[in-house]
Amino acid sequence: QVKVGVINSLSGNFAAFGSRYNTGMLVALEEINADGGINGQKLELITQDDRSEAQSALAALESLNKQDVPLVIGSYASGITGPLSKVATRQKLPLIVLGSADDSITKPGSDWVFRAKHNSTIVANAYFNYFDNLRQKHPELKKIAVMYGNGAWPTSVSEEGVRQAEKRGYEVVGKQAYDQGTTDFRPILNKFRTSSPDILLTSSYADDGIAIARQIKEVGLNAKVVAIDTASSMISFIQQVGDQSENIVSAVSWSPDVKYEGTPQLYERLKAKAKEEPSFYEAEGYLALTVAADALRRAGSLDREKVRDALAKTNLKTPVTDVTFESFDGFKGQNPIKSVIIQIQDGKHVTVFPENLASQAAKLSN
Amino acid sequence: MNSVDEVVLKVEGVDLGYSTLQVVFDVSLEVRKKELVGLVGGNGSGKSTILRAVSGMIKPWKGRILFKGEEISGLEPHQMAERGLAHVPMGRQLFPNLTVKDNILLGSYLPRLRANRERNLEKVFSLFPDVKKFAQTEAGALSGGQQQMVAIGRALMLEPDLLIMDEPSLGLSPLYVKQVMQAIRQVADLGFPVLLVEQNIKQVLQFSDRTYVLENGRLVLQGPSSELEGHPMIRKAYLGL
Amino acid sequence: MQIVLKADSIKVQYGGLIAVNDVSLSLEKGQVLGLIGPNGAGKSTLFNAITGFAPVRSGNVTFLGQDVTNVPPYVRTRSGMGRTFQTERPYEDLTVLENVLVAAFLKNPKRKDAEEVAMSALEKVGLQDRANQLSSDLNLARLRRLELAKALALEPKVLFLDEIMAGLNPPALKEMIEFLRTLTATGMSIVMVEHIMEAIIQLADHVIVLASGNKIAEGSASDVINDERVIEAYLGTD
Amino acid sequence: MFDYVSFFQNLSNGVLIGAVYALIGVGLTLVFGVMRTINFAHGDFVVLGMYFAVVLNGALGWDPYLTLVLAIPLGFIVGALIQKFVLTRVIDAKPETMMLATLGVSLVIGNLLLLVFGGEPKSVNMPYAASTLKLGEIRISVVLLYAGLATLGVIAALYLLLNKTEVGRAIKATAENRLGAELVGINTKKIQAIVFGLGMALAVTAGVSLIPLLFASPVTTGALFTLKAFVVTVLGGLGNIGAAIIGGLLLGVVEVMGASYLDSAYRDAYGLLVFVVVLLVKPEGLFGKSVKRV
Amino acid sequence: MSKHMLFLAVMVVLAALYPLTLSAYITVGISVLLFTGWATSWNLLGGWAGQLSLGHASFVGLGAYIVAIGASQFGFAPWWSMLIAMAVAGILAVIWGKLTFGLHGPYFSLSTIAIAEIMRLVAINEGWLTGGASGVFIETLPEPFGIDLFDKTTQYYMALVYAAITIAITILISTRRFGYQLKAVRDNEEAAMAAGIDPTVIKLKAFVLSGVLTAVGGGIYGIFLSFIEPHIIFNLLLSIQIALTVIIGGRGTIWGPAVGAVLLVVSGEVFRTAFAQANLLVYGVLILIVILVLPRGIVGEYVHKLVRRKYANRA
Ligand SMILES: Nc1ncnc2c1ncn2[C@@H]1O[C@H](COP(=O)(O)OP(=O)(O)OP(=O)(O)O)[C@@H](O)[C@H]1O
Ligand SMILES: Nc1ncnc2c1ncn2[C@@H]1O[C@H](COP(=O)(O)OP(=O)(O)OP(=O)(O)O)[C@@H](O)[C@H]1O
Ligand SMILES: [Mg+2]
Ligand SMILES: [Mg+2]
Repeated sequence: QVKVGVINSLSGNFAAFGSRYNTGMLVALEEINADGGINGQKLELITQDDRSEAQSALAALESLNKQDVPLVIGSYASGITGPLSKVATRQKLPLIVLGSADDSITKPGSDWVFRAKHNSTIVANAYFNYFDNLRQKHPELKKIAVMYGNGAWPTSVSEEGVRQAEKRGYEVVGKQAYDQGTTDFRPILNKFRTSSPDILLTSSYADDGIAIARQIKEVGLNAKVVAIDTASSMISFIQQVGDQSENIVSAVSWSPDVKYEGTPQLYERLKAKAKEEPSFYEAEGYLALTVAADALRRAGSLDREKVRDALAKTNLKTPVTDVTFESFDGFKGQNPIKSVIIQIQDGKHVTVFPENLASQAAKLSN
Repeated sequence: MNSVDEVVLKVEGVDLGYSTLQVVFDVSLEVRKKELVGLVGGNGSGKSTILRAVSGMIKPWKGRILFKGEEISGLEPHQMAERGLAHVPMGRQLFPNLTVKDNILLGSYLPRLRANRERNLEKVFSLFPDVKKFAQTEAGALSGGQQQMVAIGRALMLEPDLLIMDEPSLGLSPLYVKQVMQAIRQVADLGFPVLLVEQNIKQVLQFSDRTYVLENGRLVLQGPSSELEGHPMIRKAYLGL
Repeated sequence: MQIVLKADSIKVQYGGLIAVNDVSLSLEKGQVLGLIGPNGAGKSTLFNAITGFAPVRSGNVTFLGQDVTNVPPYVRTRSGMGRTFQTERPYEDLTVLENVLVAAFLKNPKRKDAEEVAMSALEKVGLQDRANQLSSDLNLARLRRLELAKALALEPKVLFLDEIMAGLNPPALKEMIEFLRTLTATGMSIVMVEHIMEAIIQLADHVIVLASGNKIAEGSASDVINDERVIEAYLGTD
Repeated sequence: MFDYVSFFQNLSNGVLIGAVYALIGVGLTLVFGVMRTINFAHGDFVVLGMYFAVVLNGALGWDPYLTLVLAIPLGFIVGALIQKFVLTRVIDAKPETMMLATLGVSLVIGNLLLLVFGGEPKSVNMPYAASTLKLGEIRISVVLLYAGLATLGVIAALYLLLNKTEVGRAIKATAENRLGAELVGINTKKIQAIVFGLGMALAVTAGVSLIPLLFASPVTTGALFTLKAFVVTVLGGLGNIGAAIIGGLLLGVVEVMGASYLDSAYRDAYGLLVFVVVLLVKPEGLFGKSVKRV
Repeated sequence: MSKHMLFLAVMVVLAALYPLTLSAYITVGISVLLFTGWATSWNLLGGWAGQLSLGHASFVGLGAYIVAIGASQFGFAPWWSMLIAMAVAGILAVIWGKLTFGLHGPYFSLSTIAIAEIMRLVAINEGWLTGGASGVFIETLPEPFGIDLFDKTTQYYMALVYAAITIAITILISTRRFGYQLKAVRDNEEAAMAAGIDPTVIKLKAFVLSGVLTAVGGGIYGIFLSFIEPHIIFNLLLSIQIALTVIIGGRGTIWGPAVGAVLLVVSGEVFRTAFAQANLLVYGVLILIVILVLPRGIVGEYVHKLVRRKYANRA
């Protein structure tokens, strides 16, 4: 059989994400083996926990390297994936990025590191393509305020967002960072309220989003478009925030109603495995392993160099997204994925942009 | 009342020590009602250790300790206090950030003592007028000697069936030493039995009814204090005569 | 005779309480100054003020001709003061020898020399058998002696002793008095606070009596113990 | 021109957030006062309270505030048991040892929650979560107001307990000198269990009161609350119950004002800076005191 | 040469053979050595001088950042950066110590958390200085004598030398005047003053030594990760882990930190592979058990028993 190494955060701070990625990979694994595995050989995962720590991730990589895996998939946080990508490159061991979306992982990138999911530049662009699209019907959308947690991902999305806003002729009326773990956003939101932005773009981790949504309402900030990146894409967000979650948008790499071939079936399988409503995290896990299996099949060998070459030539359609690895804008080994915008409508996530993938029309908050 | 009832404290052949080090060997002693009993001996002979065992801070290795007829080995200090034992330890063990008054009032913490709290407080104040002067001061700010008085006062608040004291005169000025010893005698005369550890053997022999003499963890002499005063060994070894 | 220590009108105040009020003293080389008085009279406080551990409101301390009033305690130690504390302060996690070693290092930076000094200090107080025991395992009387050994190992010019005789039985007391005599014979001066009058009478060249922070009498031991005020405030009548 | 409306808006927010901080801090300060140890698991206790409300709300539809009826006694019992069976073993060791033991408790609680409930943040959806009271142009969060009232109630109750009851006396005595307390008949082990139980009950109360507004994550949220609690209690003076209020309010106002008028990215730093400055000027905290003698 | 030095020499020789025999676990070996070095450095302040710092991740971060920024922005060789890091760490320790040594017990510990948190916020928010939230990559390093510094075996030997130096310094201090001055200040500041010791100066020396040595380990850590991010490195948890390593091993002992590092890192690694999701739970339980059963730490309890036994035999 063929063994693939996985480094994932199953315990520690990022365990919530780790277990979702794991679910997605398990679904992909079953699918791949049902389809005859890798050219007739059964695919197996050697999964190692990194305790949400960089040292442990490196220890895991070392041990996987010694087990002669043809490639490794991992991990979630950029602080962990960054060191992994460096060492993998040195060991000439192909690495498929599992969760990390930070630009720096594939920019400048390396010959051995591949990312099928989005990065912060792509996501920021997705938001602004969406806003531009809305603006065609609602030219009054002009003023934008940006709030973000000071982690790597929210910061880079927001900084790229501000660049895009200026380039595309929006008026940035506020840009405020907060320390991860803050629970009181009223000072920022109150400040924003005085300049009455039309668009509120907040980028946060899952936890903060719940409190932010409640406090937006509480302080009486009436933006017409409210984006709460990532956090609002979770089902639990709708459950916990309730009515105030209505019309909030987020960019994601995948959503259950996005119009790719096989998406509905994938949704069902993910849901069955997760025993709850799946999110894009599960889908990204699925994506990473699917990409790996495709490359292994085409390489026809477990030789790392050959696997690397096969990965570089990937041209794959999946129920999550289309995948090719390209060099552009300083990126390398990056899939120029089309991120989608999902909106909460009537207590459900629906895809509203880009229009060719959308299932519903976008709505304004006010 | 039979004679067994008369015995308040009975220590029967105890061995005591710390971790692996034995310091007291096969000591037996007793204290009866209305008695003031002295326990004397050289530095490090194990006097404090015996008191600690009586009040439950350490457990005997061997032997029994009976308090009012009840076997008490294994009880905690607070259980001993409930049963009517008051211990004035060396080092006083006051509550430094509480006022002197609160320190003394805590002596009548146990429910059965609360009714007489105010009356007992007045008694203590009349015994130690200085303490009254500092009633509202934090105990930690008092001088060493003043603290000693507070500690004795607190113990008296317990209306104890037995009072055990570890060198109560330590650090007291001569005037107070006399006062404290007289007070202890008074307390004993009131019917509170007292087991008193002191360095000042002259004082002990003068004020107490009976005395035990300890040497290197073993009892070497015991008897009525008046008899011991003239004992040649006492005169030589402890009075330096 | 050479005056080693002089204190002029020392005043120490804690909040509203004047613990030491306008007390002066002086001490000659090789002499013993006794400090007595009722509990809370301010003896330890005066002691602390001179050695730098209590804040001085007004007045001056002169030590070996230098004004040390505003000098931190460790500097006073380096210039020749050695003291004990009324409530003993061992370094609990160190052995008895190591406790003394800390002090011995002051004048002897080399471990070997320091160890010799420390050992001889322990011998002087009769703790040599306990050298390798943890100081937290000592009983009170031995801790007292350890305090003294620590002060001796500093090889001080003036030794400040706060009630080191408390809790000693008569033979031990006698020994201690003898020992302090041998120290003064070598030219060391001593300031001692003591409630044990026997010791004061036998040792002190000069006695100062404090009550409520004020100096109420001074003079030779025999003068003082016959002083009316002292008897009333301190000694009591038989 | 100075914007008074937003100033008072921020001030009132700061005060209310401060009350929440005080509520989180008061249990920590109580435990410190008696045990002389910093409880690193305090924030995790707050989170336990949150999960308790989430679970009861999910299973039985109870309003979080109603769950307090069960949460407080339960918290007390669990706290007392932790003291009795775990911490009491190191009570005689150095304070740091006990501190590290509470850290172990914290690791265990956080990871147990993670195993049982998964890592997703949990919250409850209450209709009043985002509702406000309007005073002129100033909006006041209803949930924060509830939490503020809870703080007042809790601190008043604690004050009475500590100063007007025999248990309170016994707690103070145990805090000062355990052997001394034993000698007057106080069962100090029991008192310590009571105090730790109280500390935990207070933490749980804070968690339950906050869940309509915030969220609970198993590992991360606890650490954040613990840190806030540290700052609050040290600002006021460790072991001083009333001062926890002042410490909390001060921290709340400083943070909100700093975030509003300076840079919100440094919000936590303002609180910490004030904390360091207070310590430098008054090493025992604003209201701390200790008698020291040589 | 003392018997501790001899033992250290033997241990270093054995450790030097490790990459040859257990080549699949070099990363774990590096972690053990780095934690040994950090914990031993922490011990100088926390164990010997009794100042329980919960902010030592600041020094790790400082070392790592200076080496990383030096390499990525200015092309400095790591050894020069390391010297700069040592100087900066020393200055930081002096300022930090001057500010906080008036504080005692828990107040000191909490103040170190506060200062470390402030430094974390600065590292995150001052992107011009630190690369901000997204962190810094070390892309290239010089190759002195053809030695590849990115090579894990090379890093292992760097960490070994580092850990050995920290232990050697501790051994030297332990029998000398400075060591006793530290312990005296820890056990009783007033008594120490009465022995002519200026507690502030002694504590400052300990803080500087401890901070500088920790920063050196931080520099190696930076090379080891070759990518550093403020959230990962300026982390309260790392500070706590360093303190925990010492307390588990034995405060104020020579070998305690190393024993603690071996136990915690190796058990962490074993649990990671054996218990998956529950591994941190098991780890927490292990820590609790060790603390409850051996409150002085593993080596601490042993040394304590040894002193007691020696005396019992003589008495
Ligand atoms: N906590 C302890 N741990 C170990 N040994 C101890 C402890 N306390 C006392 N000892 C030892 O027990 C012996 C007896 O001590 P104890 O205090 O009972 O004597 P004592 O008769 O009260 O002496 P003193 O008159 O000096 O107070 C001494 O050798 C002492 O060193
Ligand atoms: N740090 C302090 N804060 C407040 N008051 C103090 C302090 N130190 C001493 N005092 C007060 O100063 C007075 C003098 O105390 P001091 O300790 O000097 O007495 P003393 O003469 O040494 O008595 P003793 O013989 O009992 O030791 C006492 O009333 C005491 O309460
Ligand atoms: Mg004794
Ligand atoms: Mg005194």
